[in-house]
Amino acid sequence: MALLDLDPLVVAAARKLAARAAEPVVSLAKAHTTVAVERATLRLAGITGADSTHRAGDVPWVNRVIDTVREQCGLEHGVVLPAFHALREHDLGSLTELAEATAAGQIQFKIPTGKDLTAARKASTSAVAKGLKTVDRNKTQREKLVAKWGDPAQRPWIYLIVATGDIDEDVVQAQNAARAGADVIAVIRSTGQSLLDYVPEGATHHGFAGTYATQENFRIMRAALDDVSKEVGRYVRLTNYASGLCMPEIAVLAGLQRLDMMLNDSMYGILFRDINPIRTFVDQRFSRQVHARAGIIINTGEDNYLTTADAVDAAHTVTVSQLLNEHFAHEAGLPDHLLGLGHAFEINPKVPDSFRLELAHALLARELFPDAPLKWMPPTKHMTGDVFDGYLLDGFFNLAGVLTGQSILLVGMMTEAVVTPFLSDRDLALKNVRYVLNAAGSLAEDFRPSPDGLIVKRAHQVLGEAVDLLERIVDDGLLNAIADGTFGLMKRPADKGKGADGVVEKAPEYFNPASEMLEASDV
Amino acid sequence: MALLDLDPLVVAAARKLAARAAEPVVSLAKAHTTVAVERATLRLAGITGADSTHRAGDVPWVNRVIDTVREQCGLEHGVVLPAFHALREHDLGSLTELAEATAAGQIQFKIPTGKDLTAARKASTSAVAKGLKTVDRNKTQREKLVAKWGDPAQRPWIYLIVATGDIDEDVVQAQNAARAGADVIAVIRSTGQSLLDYVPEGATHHGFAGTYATQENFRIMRAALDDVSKEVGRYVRLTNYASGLCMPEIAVLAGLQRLDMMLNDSMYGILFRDINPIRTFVDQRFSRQVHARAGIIINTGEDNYLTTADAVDAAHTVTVSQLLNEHFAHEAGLPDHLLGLGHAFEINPKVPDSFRLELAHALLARELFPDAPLKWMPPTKHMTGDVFDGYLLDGFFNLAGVLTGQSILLVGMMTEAVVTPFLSDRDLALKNVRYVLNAAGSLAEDFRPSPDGLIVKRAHQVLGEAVDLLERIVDDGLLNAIADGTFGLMKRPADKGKGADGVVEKAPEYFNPASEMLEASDV
Amino acid sequence: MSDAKRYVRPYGDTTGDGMIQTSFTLPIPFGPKADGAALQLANKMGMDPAMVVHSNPIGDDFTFFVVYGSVKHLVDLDEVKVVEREYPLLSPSEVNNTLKKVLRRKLVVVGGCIGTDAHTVGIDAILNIKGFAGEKGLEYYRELKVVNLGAQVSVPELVRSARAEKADAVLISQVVTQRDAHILNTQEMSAAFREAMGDRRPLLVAGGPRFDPLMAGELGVDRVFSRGTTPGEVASYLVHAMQAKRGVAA
Amino acid sequence: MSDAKRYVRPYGDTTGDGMIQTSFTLPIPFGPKADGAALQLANKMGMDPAMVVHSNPIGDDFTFFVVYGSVKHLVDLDEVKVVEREYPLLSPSEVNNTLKKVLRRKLVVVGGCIGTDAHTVGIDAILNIKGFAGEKGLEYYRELKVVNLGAQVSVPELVRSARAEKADAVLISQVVTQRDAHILNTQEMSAAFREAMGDRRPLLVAGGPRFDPLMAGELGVDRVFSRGTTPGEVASYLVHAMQAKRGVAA
Ligand code: B12
Ligand code: B12
Ligand SMILES: Cc1ncc(COP(=O)(O)O)c(C=O)c1O
Ligand SMILES: Cc1ncc(COP(=O)(O)O)c(C=O)c1O
Repeated sequence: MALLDLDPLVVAAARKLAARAAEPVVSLAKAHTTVAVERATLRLAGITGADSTHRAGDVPWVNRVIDTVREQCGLEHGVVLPAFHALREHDLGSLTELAEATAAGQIQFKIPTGKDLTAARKASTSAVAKGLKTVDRNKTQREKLVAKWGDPAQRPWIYLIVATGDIDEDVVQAQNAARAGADVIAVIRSTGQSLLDYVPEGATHHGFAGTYATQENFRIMRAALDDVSKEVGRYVRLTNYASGLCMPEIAVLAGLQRLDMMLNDSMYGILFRDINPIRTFVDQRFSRQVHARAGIIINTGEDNYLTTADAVDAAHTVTVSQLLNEHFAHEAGLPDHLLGLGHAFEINPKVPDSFRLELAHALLARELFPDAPLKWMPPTKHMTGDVFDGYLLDGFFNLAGVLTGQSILLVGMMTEAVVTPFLSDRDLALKNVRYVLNAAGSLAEDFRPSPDGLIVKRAHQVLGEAVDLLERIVDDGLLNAIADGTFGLMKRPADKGKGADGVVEKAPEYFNPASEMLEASDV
Repeated sequence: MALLDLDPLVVAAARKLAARAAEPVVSLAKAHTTVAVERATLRLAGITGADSTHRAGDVPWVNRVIDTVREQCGLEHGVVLPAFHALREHDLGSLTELAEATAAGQIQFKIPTGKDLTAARKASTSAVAKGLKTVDRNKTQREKLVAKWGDPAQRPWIYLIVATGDIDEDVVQAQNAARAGADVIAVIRSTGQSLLDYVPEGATHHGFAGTYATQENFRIMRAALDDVSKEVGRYVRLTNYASGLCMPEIAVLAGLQRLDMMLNDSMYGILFRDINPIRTFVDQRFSRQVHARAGIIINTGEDNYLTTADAVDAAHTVTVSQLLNEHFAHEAGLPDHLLGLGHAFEINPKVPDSFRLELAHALLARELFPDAPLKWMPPTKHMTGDVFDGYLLDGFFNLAGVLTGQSILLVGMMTEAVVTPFLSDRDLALKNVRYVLNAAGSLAEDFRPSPDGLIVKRAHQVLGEAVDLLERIVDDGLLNAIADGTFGLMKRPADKGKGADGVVEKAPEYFNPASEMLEASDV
Repeated sequence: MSDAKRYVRPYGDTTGDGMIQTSFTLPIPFGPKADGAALQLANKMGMDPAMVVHSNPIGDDFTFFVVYGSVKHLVDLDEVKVVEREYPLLSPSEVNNTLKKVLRRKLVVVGGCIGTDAHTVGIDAILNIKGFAGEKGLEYYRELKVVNLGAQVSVPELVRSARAEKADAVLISQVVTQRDAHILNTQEMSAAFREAMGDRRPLLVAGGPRFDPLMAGELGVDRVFSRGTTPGEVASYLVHAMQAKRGVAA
Repeated sequence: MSDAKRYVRPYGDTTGDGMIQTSFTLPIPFGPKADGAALQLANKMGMDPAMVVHSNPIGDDFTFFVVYGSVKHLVDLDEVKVVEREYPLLSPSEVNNTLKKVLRRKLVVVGGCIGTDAHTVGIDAILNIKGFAGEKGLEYYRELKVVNLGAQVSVPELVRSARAEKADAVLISQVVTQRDAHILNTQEMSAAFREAMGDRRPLLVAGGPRFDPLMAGELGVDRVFSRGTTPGEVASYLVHAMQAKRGVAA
């Protein structure tokens, strides 16, 4: 039941504007590849492992190959043609052997032609298809396990973060959290990782304020959650981060290890990690195609805007970004039920009527995206070291979540302003959620914003401001809007930012079997 | 705006039943006096001080006089006739001198007759009138100060407890609480006091879990609150307890020292202090007449039932008791705007929909007593040593208060299950209240219980059960109902309990100028 | 258990990190100096490093603090003192049967809240049929005679009743603890029984949420029960204690 | 101040009661033994008496506790160490005028979040015009040239920029503290400047919510600012430090 009485024409207009604003960026994304997209493709084709003899520490084999290919014959044709050609030419058993030979300086990459080209296309296509089959199998396996163990009994799903930096401690905390009621576990990444232009290898134990996202860590945690899912009798989902310079690769690893949700935003890397805008848009498109194939729910990052901008002043930028994220996601093949669009409870609690304003914003998102599994983020910016105050604020956040029908509730921690969560913080936070869901879970039945009241007016106002802003973005171009600090007050020019040198314009003969198969699977 | 759609005929029927149930008890109350009523009368007539030479510690002079009068000529005629006769006979300057002479064994009391009777009547009437004039002056003074400093800016009024046991520490805490936002300060009494058959004297420093209610402590605290009222620019009200064996006397002291609210319940002493029912009903009637005269808001004690009985099972007993308290109060001359009828947030938080059930109960009270300044009591029974949990529960209590338009909010403390409140507990509790009032104070606008929903159904059910119970009480008699454990599961037979020997049937010639003047001032 | 498990430290998010939270008020005005004072206190408590993560004034003269940090202390599990239940938990019928055998009459229990304490819910939970946590109270036991004196029972009254009823066991409850009321009242009670009856005094049992079971000696009673006690535990203890008194093997 | 005020204790509801609250988790299973362990820890922290007022299991291997009690420690106010502001708070125009007189050129400030830290809100609050708590940031000061390098600046990059800009002062921010990242990064930074420039290094200022201002020495920087810092405080400090460097009396 719609409570806000939004005008369907205005809503449709907003969607159309978002599509128009996104269009030029989609074209750009289609016209380019990146080192990360190519690495992701080779990972799908089966490359694994790292060069542990390198003096800079473990360098993944895939990076050695891509870097050498790029040096020797460029990436505008894609990596698979030179790579699979070399494989056949040198009669090597696997891409990993190829990488070893590459590191030993034994390989000279080149773009094959004629029959060689046909052979390389075929070999690479069948290798990538194998990778995608694993992704498909994992999707089916997830569906089976959900059927067997069941989904959470309630909405919102309860989403909890672990962040010890050590995968083994993470496992302890994640399993305990699941036992205590968590439906989704997110393993936060080490602070530095998003700017690494490679994915670390193996089980790791020394992250800072988070644990490295590695294929092995993914495997360990998914296995641990399978164990505990069986125990608690519901399928506990696993989340990680496909953001940063390795977005496409991590998306692939998530598909290979049956992760269930991934943080994946079309602009987060640009705004909050100062990653080059073109790089980000190219990477996000590929990564979303992979997520679509894997049946992975993406979580977008609009909550972040409200940590740098004011949550009341910038409320409409959240709406605009949600509409953009929705469009980019649809374009990449993600259906509504995989769109965990983000928003957050970040209004300064000292603002009069702050709770009602939160309800207005949350309800607007709910009614704009009725079929999306919205992800509702807790207060962070206005949390202080007063952990009692914080515990209360989190309770009201939980209440806003149930009153406005949010889908995924990221559980707030009373120590938000202090430390990454203690074991006990998580336990207390879950008690908080349980109380609110049990005591007031169905209060929405009695929540009827008065038709001319503050909540309805505010929601209409925010939607109106969002439409205005979208019009301006259509006029100026999205890249310029980003350069001007429209989102989160961060100014990010299109030609600046990290990882720009990893962007490559595709040649007409560019070939990437992964892209082809993924575009084909889009609806 | 009525949200529950209560049937006015049912409500009227409930009130009529309550009046019928109360009737026999009112007759009993009119037919008796008690040692406490007589002491209260002498206090109004001006007696003060204590016999500090007595071996059992300070014994108030008024107790010495009453006890001796009772011994020598009984109390069925009231104390003033023998007392004022003796005063004139011995040519003493004041009642206090009379008391000294009594203690020294120099007085032989008797009931005067003829001219002596007339003289004693006259002298006592004028002495009591003087006392009542002080009470009246305090009422006027309160009105003046409220006009000058103002009432709280918001509803509900914020009501805070101090309970150090030491009046000097209480002052520190009360003033700080007022600065932090308290509108009403209640000084909790020492555990033992309600069973003392005298009122202690002077400033006290050694209460257990509360501070003795004494005239001097009242004066000290009211003066301290006047100071801080001026500072904060609003009149901060003072509350104490007129319950226990000295209910009428403490009511008088409250009137003499300009207290603003008093805990005063028609049955609390019976149920929770095992005080004799007749004693209590006589004492409460007189004390309420005094409160009415003094313009003091009474606070009834229905919250207590829910600490011994279950808050869901016994919800209707709260309603019944409120209706009885209302009737007894009206009968004693208290208008609706002085009826702080009590109720509480005491449902086990583990009960499904507990918060919505609380809303149902709170709204029922609100709509049954639209003009009464309802007093909304926080969770206590289900508070545990988990202070974080408790802080959250208190937040939801505050929210229920604003959603249902409660008038006086007794602020819950996170340490409820641990200690009497720390200074910091009160400060944190006020932060909690401020957040809820500021952030969600006007959310009631959006709270519209669904017409066939849980809340409306539950409220109707409780009212129905209350009417049924009242019918049974009318049939069996209120005293029998109390004896059977109807309220708070406490069984209290009419002929048992403490203080029974202090009840005296009035002689036809009984004379009490206070009662006469107070009855006259009733409307 | 391995040696490693003999010593433990508080756990924040990593084994051995020692992390704890604490909050308190100091009677000094808000400001950097106050934060420094809070840090000093935290250090004295063994927190190092300690972070004052929040402070706010309470009026002009007080400051409230929240401090997080790592305590250096080790908990030595071998040194932990607890009152272990030294008797088996019996079902009501086992209690009844054993008492019948040992005593051949009903065991008389007198109970109440002493001093000015009027919190009867706890002792009622133990004594009344209704019971606690799904277990029936002592009144339900056929072989127990329960006399519940209720609230605010004075010590002389209690001794008198215990005598009159020929009580085998006296159970008292204390909930109010401000200014150590619970301790003083209980000591007064046990002293009165010692004085009045010497060695022939009944079994004395004290209960209440803030008692430490280790305090029995100090309080002069035979056994102390704390928060969360169930009637079954108390009944089983009574059986055990009666057997011990009579020298019957358990 | 009287002598009585030299020593203070925590205040619950009575002067001198010493009451504090604490909560923590121990890696041991829930039960009476765990409560005893919590009590032992509280005692080691100086709480006596201590009450375990709440405990609950977290999974099979951990127990969470809330403990209240009285700590015996005294806080000695004379021994409290704080970094007192050793300079006057200046208005923006005072800052500008003084700098103009002392330097005859703009003072160059280079700032950023170093290491992998990307929390720019804090340093932006100090540097950007928008400012903090109603005060404008350093960019607003006419006589300051501010170069804000943003987030995740590596130490070599920072040193390079400081050199290129001829920075008088380098301001770095550290918000992430897990595994002491803030301390290690800041020490790495100050060491790099020492190595690269020796005594001619710019003024080094570190800021972030979990720094203790007493740590400047340990960190190898000239000044440390913590939570709640305002731009005016930083500007005033810079003036003071430049004057001190040039030997000008304040
Ligand atoms: C209910 C209640 C009341 C009711 C009591 C009704 C009644 N007939 O009992 C009413 C409303 C009347 C009341 C009044 C007061 N109360 Co009161 N009350 C509470 C409350 C909310 C719950 C206590 C309770 O019933 N717990 C449930 C029972 C089942 O638990 P329990 O008592 O711990 O009992 C268990 C065990 O301890 C054990 N046990 C207990 N006794 C015994 C005895 C034996 C022999 C054995 C074997 C076991 C045993 O077994 C029980 C079952 O497991 C607490 C706060 C809280 N949430 O704890 C405050 C609390 C106990 N009250 C308190 C106070 C101060 C008062 C007053 C003094 C306030 C005042 N000045 O007016 C008054 C006066 C009471 C008096 N003279 O004693 C304080 C005590 C502070 C302190 N630590 O000193 C508390 C903690 C609230 C607070 N933070 O201020 N109160
Ligand atoms: C906003 C925020 C973010 C934003 C940052 C946006 C941005 N561009 O800055 C986003 C969403 C991107 C983010 C991301 C992360 N965050 Co963050 N974040 C916060 C949050 C909510 C608020 C911080 C803030 O802005 N405070 C407001 C400013 C004004 O205060 P301040 O920084 O203290 O600054 C003041 C003073 O300290 C001082 N000051 C600060 N710096 C300097 C420098 C100088 C020279 C001077 C003089 C003064 C000074 O002056 C300022 C004004 O008074 C805190 C939680 C909280 N409530 O504190 C978590 C928090 C800081 N984040 C945390 C973490 C772990 C992360 C992540 C690493 C999580 C992850 N693994 O993904 C990521 C990655 C970030 C990274 N690589 O560093 C942790 C750090 C834990 C710890 N103690 O180690 C916190 C505490 C949350 C938590 N409990 O887990 N975060
Ligand atoms: C969309 C998105 N990606 C990633 C992150 C995490 O940051 P990092 O890229 O540093 O791992 C966040 C932050 O919460 C986010 O919202
Ligand atoms: C109506 C009423 N009177 C008095 C009291 C206080 O108890 P006591 O009579 O022990 O002071 C209460 C308890 O809160 C109460 O509700």
